[in-house]
Amino acid sequence: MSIMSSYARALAVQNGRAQPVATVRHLHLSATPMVFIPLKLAGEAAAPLAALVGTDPANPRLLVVPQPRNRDLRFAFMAELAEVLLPYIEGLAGVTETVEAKTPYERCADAPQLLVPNRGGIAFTKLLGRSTRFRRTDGPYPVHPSVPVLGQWLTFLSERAEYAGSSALVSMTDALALHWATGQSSMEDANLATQLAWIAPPEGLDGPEAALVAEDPLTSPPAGPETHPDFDGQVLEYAIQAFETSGSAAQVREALRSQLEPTWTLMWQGVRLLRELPEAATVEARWARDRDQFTRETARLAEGGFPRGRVDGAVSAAIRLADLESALQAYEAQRAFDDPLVMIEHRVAGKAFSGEVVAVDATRRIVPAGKTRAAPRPLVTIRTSDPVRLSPGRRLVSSRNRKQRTEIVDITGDLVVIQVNDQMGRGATPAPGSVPEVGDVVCYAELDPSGGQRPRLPAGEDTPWTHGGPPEPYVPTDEDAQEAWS
Amino acid sequence: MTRLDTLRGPAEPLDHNARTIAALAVNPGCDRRALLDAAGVDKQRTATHLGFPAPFGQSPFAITRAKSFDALVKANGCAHLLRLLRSTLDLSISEASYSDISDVGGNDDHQVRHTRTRALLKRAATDGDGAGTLFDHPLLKLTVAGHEVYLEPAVIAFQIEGRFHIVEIKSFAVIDDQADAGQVAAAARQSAVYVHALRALFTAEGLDPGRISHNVVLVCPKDFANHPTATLLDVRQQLAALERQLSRLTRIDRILDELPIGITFDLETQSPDEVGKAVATVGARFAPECLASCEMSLFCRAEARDRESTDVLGRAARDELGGIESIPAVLGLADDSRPPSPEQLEIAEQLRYVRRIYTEAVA
Amino acid sequence: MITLTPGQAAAEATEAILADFMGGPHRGVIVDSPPGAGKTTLVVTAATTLADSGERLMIVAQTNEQVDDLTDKLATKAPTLSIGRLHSDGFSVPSRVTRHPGVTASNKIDQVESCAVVIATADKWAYVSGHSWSWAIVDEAYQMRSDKLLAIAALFDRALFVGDPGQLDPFSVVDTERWAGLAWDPMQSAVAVIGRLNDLPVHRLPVSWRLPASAAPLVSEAFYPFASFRSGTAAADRELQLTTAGFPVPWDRTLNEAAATGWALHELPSRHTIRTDAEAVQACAGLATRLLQRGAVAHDENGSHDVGPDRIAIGCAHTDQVAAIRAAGTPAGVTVDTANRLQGREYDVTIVLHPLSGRRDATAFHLESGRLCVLTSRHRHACIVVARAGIAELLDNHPSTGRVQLNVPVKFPDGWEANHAVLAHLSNHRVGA
Amino acid sequence: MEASGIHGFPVGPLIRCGTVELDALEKRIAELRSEIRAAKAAGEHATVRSLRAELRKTERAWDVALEPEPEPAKAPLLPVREQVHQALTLLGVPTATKMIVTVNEAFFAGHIATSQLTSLRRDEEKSFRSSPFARPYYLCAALTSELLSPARGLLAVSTWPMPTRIIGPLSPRADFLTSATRIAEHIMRLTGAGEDASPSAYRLLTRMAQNIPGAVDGFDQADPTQVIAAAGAELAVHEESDASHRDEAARRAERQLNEVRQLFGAGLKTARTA
Repeated sequence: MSIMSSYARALAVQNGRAQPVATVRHLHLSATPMVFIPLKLAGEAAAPLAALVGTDPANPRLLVVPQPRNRDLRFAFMAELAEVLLPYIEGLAGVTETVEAKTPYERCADAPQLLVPNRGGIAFTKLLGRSTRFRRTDGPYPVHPSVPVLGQWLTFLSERAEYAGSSALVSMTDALALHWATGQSSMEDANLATQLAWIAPPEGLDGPEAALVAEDPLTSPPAGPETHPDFDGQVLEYAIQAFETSGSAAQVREALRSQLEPTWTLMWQGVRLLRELPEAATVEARWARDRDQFTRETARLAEGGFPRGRVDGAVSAAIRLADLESALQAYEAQRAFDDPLVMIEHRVAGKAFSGEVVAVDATRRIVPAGKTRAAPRPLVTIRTSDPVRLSPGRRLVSSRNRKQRTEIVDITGDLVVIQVNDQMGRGATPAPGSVPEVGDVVCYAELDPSGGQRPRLPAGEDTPWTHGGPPEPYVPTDEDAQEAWS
Repeated sequence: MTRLDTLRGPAEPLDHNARTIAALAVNPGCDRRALLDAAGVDKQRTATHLGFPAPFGQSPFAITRAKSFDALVKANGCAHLLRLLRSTLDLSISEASYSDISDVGGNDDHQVRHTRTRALLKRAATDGDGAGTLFDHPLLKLTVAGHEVYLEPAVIAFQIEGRFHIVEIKSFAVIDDQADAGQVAAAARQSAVYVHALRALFTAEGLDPGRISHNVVLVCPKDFANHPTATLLDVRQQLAALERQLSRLTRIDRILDELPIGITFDLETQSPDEVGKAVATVGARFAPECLASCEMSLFCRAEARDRESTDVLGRAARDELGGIESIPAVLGLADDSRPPSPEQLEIAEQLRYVRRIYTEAVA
Repeated sequence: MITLTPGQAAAEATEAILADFMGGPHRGVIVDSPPGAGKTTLVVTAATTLADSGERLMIVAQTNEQVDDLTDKLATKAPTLSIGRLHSDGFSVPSRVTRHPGVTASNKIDQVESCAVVIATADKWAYVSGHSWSWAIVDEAYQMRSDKLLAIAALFDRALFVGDPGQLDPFSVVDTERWAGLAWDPMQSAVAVIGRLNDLPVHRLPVSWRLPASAAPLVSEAFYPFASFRSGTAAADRELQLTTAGFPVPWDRTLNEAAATGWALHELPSRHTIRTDAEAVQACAGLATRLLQRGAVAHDENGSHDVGPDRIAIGCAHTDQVAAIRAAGTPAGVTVDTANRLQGREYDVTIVLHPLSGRRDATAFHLESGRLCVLTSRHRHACIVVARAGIAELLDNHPSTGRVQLNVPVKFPDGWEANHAVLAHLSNHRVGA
Repeated sequence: MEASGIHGFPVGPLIRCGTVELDALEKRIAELRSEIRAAKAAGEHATVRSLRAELRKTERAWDVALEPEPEPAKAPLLPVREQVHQALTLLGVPTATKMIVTVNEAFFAGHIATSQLTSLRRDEEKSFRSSPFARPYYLCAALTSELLSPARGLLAVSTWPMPTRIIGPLSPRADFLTSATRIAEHIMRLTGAGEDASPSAYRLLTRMAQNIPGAVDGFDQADPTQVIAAAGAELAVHEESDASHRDEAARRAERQLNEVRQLFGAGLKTARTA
């Protein structure tokens, strides 16, 4: 949130329609995304109730648990979900490409993309993964062999979703909020129906009118995973009773279909809206990271990898934190350099500025700190009307060369002087084009798209005494597998 | 008849419980909510009367689940609970006594139960060992805004070596030792109400209120099973907030003083329009967060939308817009169609700048 | 109980810490040090004591500035000690460090390894491997994130962790609850993790030598409710004298109040503003200017000196406020910075832009008790708080609906309560503008 | 997914009627429900009432259309009160209805719905009042030790000694330990006789054992001997204090209460005046 997005929200109220806060699409959108709308039973931790799932807008598959308190039926549901998801995921693992690197390696040409309606959908996907990945296919409470495999994949996808810029498991409301500011609060934007009403109101209605209509649970049932309490009390309870007495799941199916289908339509409307935006420059590179991770997970599972433990150990937690921070830092920077509308946030905050180059001292050479020989360190003076809140010494990156390191030397009035530190070739003077020229319009920001470095950490088995010493290596136990699921 | 009774009309005042008292801390800046609560007005009914029924409710599945989990924990002489207390608080094997105060010999009158609660707890506190371990459904009393209210008890009081704890049974799951932070926070606020009330009872009986622990025993289902697990929950911060909120309830008088004479929210005699006008005379402090917790929230939101208030955009947005109250004012300052007052000069300059670069970038 | 003088109490505490560290059975000893309680003195004493007995020692601090300060002090106290100042490539070591003949500065561990004491930032230490020390001192350990300690913990056998528990917690840009409740949650401070996973003795320094008698009780009560401390000086030991008389205008009245009592609340009319509230910013800069114009002289236990610009700091919550105050005519030489960057610093007079001034709603950021604690505990003589009226109401209206995670120790003090405590005290020193 | 019955009876043959008719009814039911919700939201109470009536009618028609096969004749061998008596005799202590149902299912393959037990105590009291001691036993109340009032939710047998039917502060725990012991003993009796107890009997014992210190290891199935030893050890701790409490109250009950009240408990008034 910033004054820019708040201004855009105010503008949306005035115009009766959501306003753009991005000019390009900042996430990858698969040609065949898997839309997954799960529902859970109220009051239970992770009792699946139903799901509408599929890659074809015209042909969703409805899965239900006619009596959600029955564990056998729940696992039957998970096995059926596996029937839909595993062929999709495993099919994508089959096609690989060779990545030209220092040591060339194979990478999956595509990776699964799951779209859920909201953050609740991501959290529930994670819970479903947690509750199934430890299950066994033998022993006291056996499940179908596909269930623990599905659990592993759902865990993988929900863990990917923690990384900024990953498109493996995406919440639609978050994806839309990244590109549009509505005239309602960000809290209300978590309601897919009202959010879309502001972004693309139906004919004859403006955003606020459409949003009011979309708030009616009769026309727009909740997008899950929670169902509406009135639906539970007035419809679902009877339908489940009917199943209990008759053994027919028909009423439950119809009831749940009525709750899921409107959201299904909204999900694909969201997909269409996002598709209309051109893809941002760095999306492909971030999707490649998703594909890398997908390739690794495929290999790990192929080698019979254990399900991920319940919690991270001290070292793996520290490594993950460093990776999450680096992913977030890189993503924020890339998004800003990809999109002038996003860069505004940083310009308003004084961490970035845009302006015209008014002077260049290209031949300047100095002896840098810690060095003995003089090296080219050109100075570039930029005139800007932005409220710059940076001080000399701060390191900046520009949109014209995201790898070049520069730092602020002086700020006087509306003139900012920066010094270019590298990426100028090996010669005594900067290579042509490596330094901006007078008249260029440039944008510099205190943002680092490279994501920074991860500190060296000990191996898990070398965890020092300060952090509790080496942990017991994780091996799945009977207890994990038998954990009653009632 | 007090001024508050007049406001409510002939309807019975709504009973307070730990949940409603804990809710005092949810939006303490809202005069409207404070007044309706103090008068015991049924906000749910009022909102429906006004045509803005509350946007939330409770699923019958959740209610059933909560009841059955509660019964499970207490079944067989609190067998699960004793196991948990033995492992988390080192309760000795010999401490296993259980007294149920949900009625007294078949009489469930509040006063009778409260008297019995006091007697049993006092005996347990003074007689020492063996004078009682578990007390189910203790009926506690609390002074709220000068009125004594009974707290419908959903907890167990528990004694170990002279220290008393509140045991709160909740049906949300604790998965890998973590639970939904919002639900835990709500449980902590409610437990704090009981801790506070129990301390008040001890003080009134001349006992040391410090013997009531600020560590509450939270009992929840573990992972995906029904198996109960216990976690200690430190509610000192919630207690401090509660005590401060209770001490502030006197400001109701200030709100009442500002009300027009003869105003009433009586649903029986007043039309929705009249009640709406009456409610509107008391200022609300709407924020989108209200939608999750206050029965009146949709009414207040509609009011804020009519006023084109920046409140509808959320607290953070309003702060970023320099505290300007209305959306037209924001946009008017941004496009220079509205002259800024002296105190708006800075925000106006920022808004003009934002508008300029935003328009450039969108174009 | 015999009442000890502050000096005796502090000496006793130091002695107990050193005995526990060097002779006790534990691999680690934690020392909680309130503001200005002689933390650096303790580190220097411990280092020289160890070096005197022929032990090799590594010292870890969190920023280059802290490392340089510590190196300078250590070398001043023990000129014959060989000290290695390990730094990163491209860093220029300031002259206050290089002027000491005992100090060797290098970016290569091999060049300084033979020194009796090697000192570097935690970040730099993380790149050292294949070396080890029997002893380590970790300074500002409460500011250190636990993953940073994880990266260097293999370098030492035993360590003394010294820091101020009341200051700002370490920070991550990532907002995740993934590790909530785990004892080794990497987003906690290093001290929190070692304390939860090891049964270590915790000592505390009982006397603040910085905070005057007017400030120590309030700061102790508001921010250190379970680890109280006292001032090392009596009220009569410190005096802030304004050598020229003021005018009966708010700025001067505020300065008079601060000089006379050690505190002043410069209160502007209630209003919701943007963060860089021009009036408040102007007041901060103006108060600093007037203070210099009126020729403040500080008298303390060490003598008297003029309060120059280098002895004055202006503190606030956000970087844009820093920029605005700097641009508003703040006299050259006066430090203007955020709470984060003022941690560990000391001035004669501080001027604080209250984090909640002009806000309509408080956020967790504004309420973080460490922020206010840092801002109100940097001064030796007086602290002036600039704020708009209405903060008490804002605090009362703050919804206490924060999220609660299981198995996460409750943090004390609660920011909300600490803010109320400070505000209640300041209301006795209010000067309306 | 094939629908599978959850009570063990097959589902297939139940759906025999014309699916067309069923579909139409289901569609109508769904329509009615949403109409009811809409009417409720609009506050049209009269419409809601008439719609509800129609909904109930349609639901009945749907039930009929399904033509469910009559449940296989699993006629209980014994009347309900005798099944309860059987379970209580096994347990030997005042017991809550839910536990009675579970024990009856686990050991006697019986079937009682909890709802069948709600009025049981009242019926027994009526019968006793009209002709005292006409039956060999009555299912009666357990009495609270202090007020001698009926203890909530517990059933007991009239032929038990008075102290057994008293519930003092330690009795819930002592009785739980006793019932665990009795269940374990019964399982051993069955295995000793060359039979074996049902899996649900073992599950019940294991669940109880998990709440008795030392009665079971981890997630294993409980061993009856170990349960008896562990429950006995804890029981020894409570026994004396519990028994003295119960004996004292029993003496008081026998002294103060008439025959009906000795079995079915004193009201608050009686206890106070007593």
